[in-house]
Amino acid sequence: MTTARRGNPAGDTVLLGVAGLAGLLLIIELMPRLGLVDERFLPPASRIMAALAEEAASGAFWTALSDTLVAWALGLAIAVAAGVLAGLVIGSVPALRALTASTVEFLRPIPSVALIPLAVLLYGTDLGSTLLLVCYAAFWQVLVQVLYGVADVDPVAFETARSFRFSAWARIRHVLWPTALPYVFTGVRLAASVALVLAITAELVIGSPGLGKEIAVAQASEAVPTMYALIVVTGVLGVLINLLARTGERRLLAWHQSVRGEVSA
Amino acid sequence: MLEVKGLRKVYQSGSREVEALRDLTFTVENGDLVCLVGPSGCGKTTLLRCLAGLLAPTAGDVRVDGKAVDGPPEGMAVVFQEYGRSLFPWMNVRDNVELPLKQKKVPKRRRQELIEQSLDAVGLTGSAAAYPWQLSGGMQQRVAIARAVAYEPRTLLMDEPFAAVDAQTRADLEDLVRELWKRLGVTILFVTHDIDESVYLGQRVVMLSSSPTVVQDELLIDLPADRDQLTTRADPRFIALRTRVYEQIQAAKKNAER
Amino acid sequence: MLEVKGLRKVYQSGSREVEALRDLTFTVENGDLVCLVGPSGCGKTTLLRCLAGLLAPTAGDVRVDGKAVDGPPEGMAVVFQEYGRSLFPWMNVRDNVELPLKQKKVPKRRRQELIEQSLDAVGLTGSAAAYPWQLSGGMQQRVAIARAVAYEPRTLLMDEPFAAVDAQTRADLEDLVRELWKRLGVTILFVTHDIDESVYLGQRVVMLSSSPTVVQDELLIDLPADRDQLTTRADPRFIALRTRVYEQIQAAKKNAER
Amino acid sequence: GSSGDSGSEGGVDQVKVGVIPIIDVAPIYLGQSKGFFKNRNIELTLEAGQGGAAIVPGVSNNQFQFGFSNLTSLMIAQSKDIPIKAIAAGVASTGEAGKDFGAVVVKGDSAIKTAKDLTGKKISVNTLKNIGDTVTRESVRKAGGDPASLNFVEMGFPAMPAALAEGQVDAAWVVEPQLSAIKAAGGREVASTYVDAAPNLTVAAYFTSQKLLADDPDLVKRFTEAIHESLTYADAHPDEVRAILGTYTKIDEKLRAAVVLPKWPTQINEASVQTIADLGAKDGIFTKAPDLEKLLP
Amino acid sequence: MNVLKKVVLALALPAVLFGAWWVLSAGSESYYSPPLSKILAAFRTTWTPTQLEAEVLPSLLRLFAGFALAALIGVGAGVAIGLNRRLRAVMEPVLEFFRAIPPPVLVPVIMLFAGIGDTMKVIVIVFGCIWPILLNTVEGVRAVDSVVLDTARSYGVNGTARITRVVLPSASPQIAAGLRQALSIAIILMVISEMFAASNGLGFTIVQFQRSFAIPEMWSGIILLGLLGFVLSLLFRLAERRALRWYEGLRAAQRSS
Ligand SMILES: Nc1ncnc2c1ncn2[C@@H]1O[C@H](COP(=O)(O)OP(=O)(O)OP(=O)(O)O)[C@@H](O)[C@H]1O
Ligand SMILES: Nc1ncnc2c1ncn2[C@@H]1O[C@H](COP(=O)(O)OP(=O)(O)OP(=O)(O)O)[C@@H](O)[C@H]1O
Ligand SMILES: [Mg+2]
Ligand SMILES: [Mg+2]
Repeated sequence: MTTARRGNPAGDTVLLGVAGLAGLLLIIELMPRLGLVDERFLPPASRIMAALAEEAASGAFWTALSDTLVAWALGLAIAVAAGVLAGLVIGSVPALRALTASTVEFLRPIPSVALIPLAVLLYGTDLGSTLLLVCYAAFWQVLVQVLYGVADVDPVAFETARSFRFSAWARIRHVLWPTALPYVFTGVRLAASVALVLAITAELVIGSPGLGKEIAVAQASEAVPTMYALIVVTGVLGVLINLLARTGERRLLAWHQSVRGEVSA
Repeated sequence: MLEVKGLRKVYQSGSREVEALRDLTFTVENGDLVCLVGPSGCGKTTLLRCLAGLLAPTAGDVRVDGKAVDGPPEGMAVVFQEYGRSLFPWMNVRDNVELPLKQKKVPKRRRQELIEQSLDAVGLTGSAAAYPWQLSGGMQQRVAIARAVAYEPRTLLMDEPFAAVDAQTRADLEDLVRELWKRLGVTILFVTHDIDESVYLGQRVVMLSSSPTVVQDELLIDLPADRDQLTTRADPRFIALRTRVYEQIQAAKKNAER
Repeated sequence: MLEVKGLRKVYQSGSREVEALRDLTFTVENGDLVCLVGPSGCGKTTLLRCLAGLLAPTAGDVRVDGKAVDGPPEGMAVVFQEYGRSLFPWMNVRDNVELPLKQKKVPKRRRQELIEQSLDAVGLTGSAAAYPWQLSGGMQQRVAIARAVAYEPRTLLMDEPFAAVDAQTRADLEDLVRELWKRLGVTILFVTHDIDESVYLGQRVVMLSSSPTVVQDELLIDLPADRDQLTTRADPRFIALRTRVYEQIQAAKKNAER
Repeated sequence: GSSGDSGSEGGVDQVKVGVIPIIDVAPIYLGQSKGFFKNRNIELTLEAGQGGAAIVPGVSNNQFQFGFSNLTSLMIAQSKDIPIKAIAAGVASTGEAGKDFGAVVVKGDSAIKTAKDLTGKKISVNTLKNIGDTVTRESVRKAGGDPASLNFVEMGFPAMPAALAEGQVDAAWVVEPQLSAIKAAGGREVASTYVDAAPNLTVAAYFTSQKLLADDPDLVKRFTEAIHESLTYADAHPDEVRAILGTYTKIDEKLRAAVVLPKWPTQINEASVQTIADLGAKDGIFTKAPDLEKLLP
Repeated sequence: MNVLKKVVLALALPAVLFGAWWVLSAGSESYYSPPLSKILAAFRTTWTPTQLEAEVLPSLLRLFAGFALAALIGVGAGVAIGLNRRLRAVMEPVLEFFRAIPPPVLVPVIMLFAGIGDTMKVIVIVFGCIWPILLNTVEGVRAVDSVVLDTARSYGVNGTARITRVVLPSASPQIAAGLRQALSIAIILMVISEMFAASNGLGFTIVQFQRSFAIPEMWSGIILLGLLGFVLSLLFRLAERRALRWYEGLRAAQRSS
């Protein structure tokens, strides 16, 4: 039922979201306090926050954070550009799609972590090896979403474009791309967090500088609250990245059912 | 010129096989305005899609200006029956109309003119900034018509383009089509299930039988070239012609039922 | 009984604000068959969606059987104008018709009966196993009608249900609606833009003005209850009534243009 | 990378060393801060890697000029003919039972009292088929238990305190700082595995590639000297070691004061390495016996 | 004929790529990229049937359990979240929070609650691969056509029927996209989960090979992983074809030109 909407919907959403996060914090605070878990291994939220404040006061933390963000942003940008391009091309040429399908399926499940020796071999512990892993993992997320998106194009819309003799490029630009856009958005959101996960994992495992390495050091140093504090930072990064993606989505997909439905139904 | 010779189309999806068109042959001369009538599901849309180069026939020959059709021919515009899905929901009305013109590389100034004129002609001047899904069904259909009109095609295929508009608007649009046809000398193939409309609009009416679909009959509409809603529709000749079409369609239906 | 009192609906999306309905008041008694006519884009679909409880009015009151509408009322069936989108593409024709019956907990045997009867009535006996997207536009629209008919509603709302079907089928379906109405005593609100159709079908015709939309006029159709396509349409009273409706609508349009 | 060429630029060599940021490598950090490398015209960059799996390929591919790894990993690599060469000891056992930097621990209330009781139990090690299971087996063997019956599971050292406390493993083979943390929480040491395995066991070593050794023996020589100096200095100044830990790890002050520091001799105890190699061969860690001649300096 | 063509198409590119690999690596001296011939030889000796049963079967069982669980939870929660704007507003930041945390760092936490057995590994798989399913379900549910929803409502199709007969089928193409993404992530996580407290499994074996510098064997494991992914995705494709016949028909119906 379409009830008249009260208040500012955007503000509403933010408020509810903050409430959700507050609930999570409360659970983490209460679990060790009530003795559900040993607080040596999962300290209460307040102690994690204290450790976080301590970290935030150190310069090393901010350097690590920016290292991670640079690796993430670069890797994601490359993966999204390559994924969208490859997806549109492969998706709109059926022969290409048939030809590449098996290879895509073969390469996709190869875990980035299995590529670590290769990455180290090529780039040592430089940014390059993190980037390689990030790009490899994020690329497939985008590619597959774009392929599904392209397949979802409305035949009538597509034929309209064909009948007006749109060039191949115009068909992609004006019909395939807008249709695939919602899928691309989901793909980018998936890829953004996979890229973050991989950036941190790579730092964790290879030891290139960044939050992941800090987490590894904290773990190895038996500094449990600090480790959780750093994990919280990665989570918060994820929330912020999603917020960014959502804002972009609301602007670019105002015409789409999923967004306009928010308003009218 | 549109030539259709021995056209046959069988849809096959899984085990289900539908012979939508059995054997169609007819011609539309350059500058003609031909109406196509036939019962629901007889294959009118299928025929149009074959002509527009959007569907490969199972057998037979389709030519536009002497060239075999193997993709959408140049200078052709199509108004689809599924008007709602043929508009791009991510563009507003103006952009929907403008995009094909851009594709045709019409200069900017001229584009503005064409968009304004065509939206005006279908009575949507005020809605240029709206998105298709903010419009009523009839308004959407009129956007699709405006888009085709603005394109200034040499050949225009229209698939039940007035199904969703009210009687008055419909009459206006009918006159718009005839005026356009006379002014620009376009070739028009107009699919409708409204018999009066087909007689009022066309120079010729092609009647299709129900499936298995063949051309049931063709009728030359020998009404004066200047037609108007009141006098033409009251003309005894008009009434005779419409009765004739009606009878043929009834006969086609009977045939099918037997 | 359907009661609409002071109904107002304003669409708001971003900065665009459209007053689709300004102030509507009318009633449809139980067992009535009322036709609603009005120019394209005047708000007929909007009104129907408010009645069906699918859209909350901006102001005013909508009641079905005395109860304020705040969700789809029981025993009501709607035939949507967007027939293509209202069928579920993942179900074949039979399942599309059957699903609402299952929801109503109609026993299996009876369901089969209802499905067969209704598909028969719209002339789609052979297409029960086809998917909607394998059907022509007109056939899809008939599936939507069959679904509503099989549902045996107490109230039936139909939004331009015959827009995509050919003249002959349309005549048949018009008679089907009247027969159904007489046999089952349902309350029907029928939206159309075809003036002849509104007069032929209705007991009463409600005419809407163009936007800002109000009730322009109401007309009692004092034709005999037994109507048939040939004699009724030739009846001078019929012609007088249709002229009356036509004039009102013209007047409404003029008003709007001024 | 540009750092890949170890050629001198203005007499200073850019050197990258792959290390694991744990207590064991404190001397190189200390040496760096003391200027032992600068003195020898070496500009040192320490890159943190996680275990031999990441560092050995880096060194053999000249991404790192030197690396730090435990000797079992180095022997495995050597047995696969990867051309590496140990140049200096990395870290060694203290040789005192109960006061070493690595041990097998159990929960305070565990029924396991001695290494013999470990028979048939579930024991966590950081890496399977590596030095951890070799030395633990040896402890059990020496105590008269059945080394073949041990049930090893692999998990990172940081996860072990929790796993032990939650009873997910019966015993854990850990090193500092986890060892002190577990003991502080009531855990009990049941075997000083390094001590049991061999006297004054050399656990890890610094190494380089055969190629660098051939191409730039002078650099290797200077680096080795600097490392030796660092090791000696660290061994003699435990307080400075505890202080430098605060810079590259996050071990808090209390724990830093409590941890048992290892020994940092300069020479690799070849006999102990041979023992480990033999034990490893017995347990099937090597497919081919490592050639210690080729590996050790 | 048709099948033959499909098989040829599917094999053409892999054949070319493998050929290129063979040629390029033939004279390789590097320890880390040995000649393909050596890798294939290692493949034959390493992956014997007994070895497959001992290492791959347990992995597969965990993989299936994790994937099935993720599908169940992901679709269930996705429908609820997609349908309810408020729930979505509350849950989204929390979910995004967890989504951004790398599974490897969460393993210790999961171990706190689930121990170190198969349960832990299954949870790790679920935790990593649920996101594409959840996200796609949410988006798919949000995008259900308004006319479809109105139709369902006005005919009293609500409750479970609304979800199972209308919302889910309508969102199913997008859910399928999510499931497909999740499948390959599940394989990746199968490997990652076996890096912790494992004693058997494909991922475990590959990591062991890597650690013991058995490089050709490691590459053969990676190839096996790729093959596994390929076969699983083929099976998935078959299932998808069946379940989404209407959708493919709908799209193909008008693309026959
Ligand atoms: N994609 C398809 N797959 C299978 N059958 C189809 C398909 N499209 C159309 N048909 C069948 O072909 C026949 C002709 O369909 P078509 O859409 O051409 O009819 P039409 O004359 O345009 O009807 P209407 O006036 O109702 O729009 C119908 O029987 C329909 O069921
Ligand atoms: N979702 C929407 N957002 C904004 N404006 C809308 C929306 N839906 C309808 N409108 C506007 O409301 C007015 C009435 O639309 P409605 O669909 O009710 O007309 P209608 O009488 O059914 O027309 P038709 O006969 O052409 O179907 C139109 O001006 C339309 O542009
Ligand atoms: Mg049609
Ligand atoms: Mg309408």
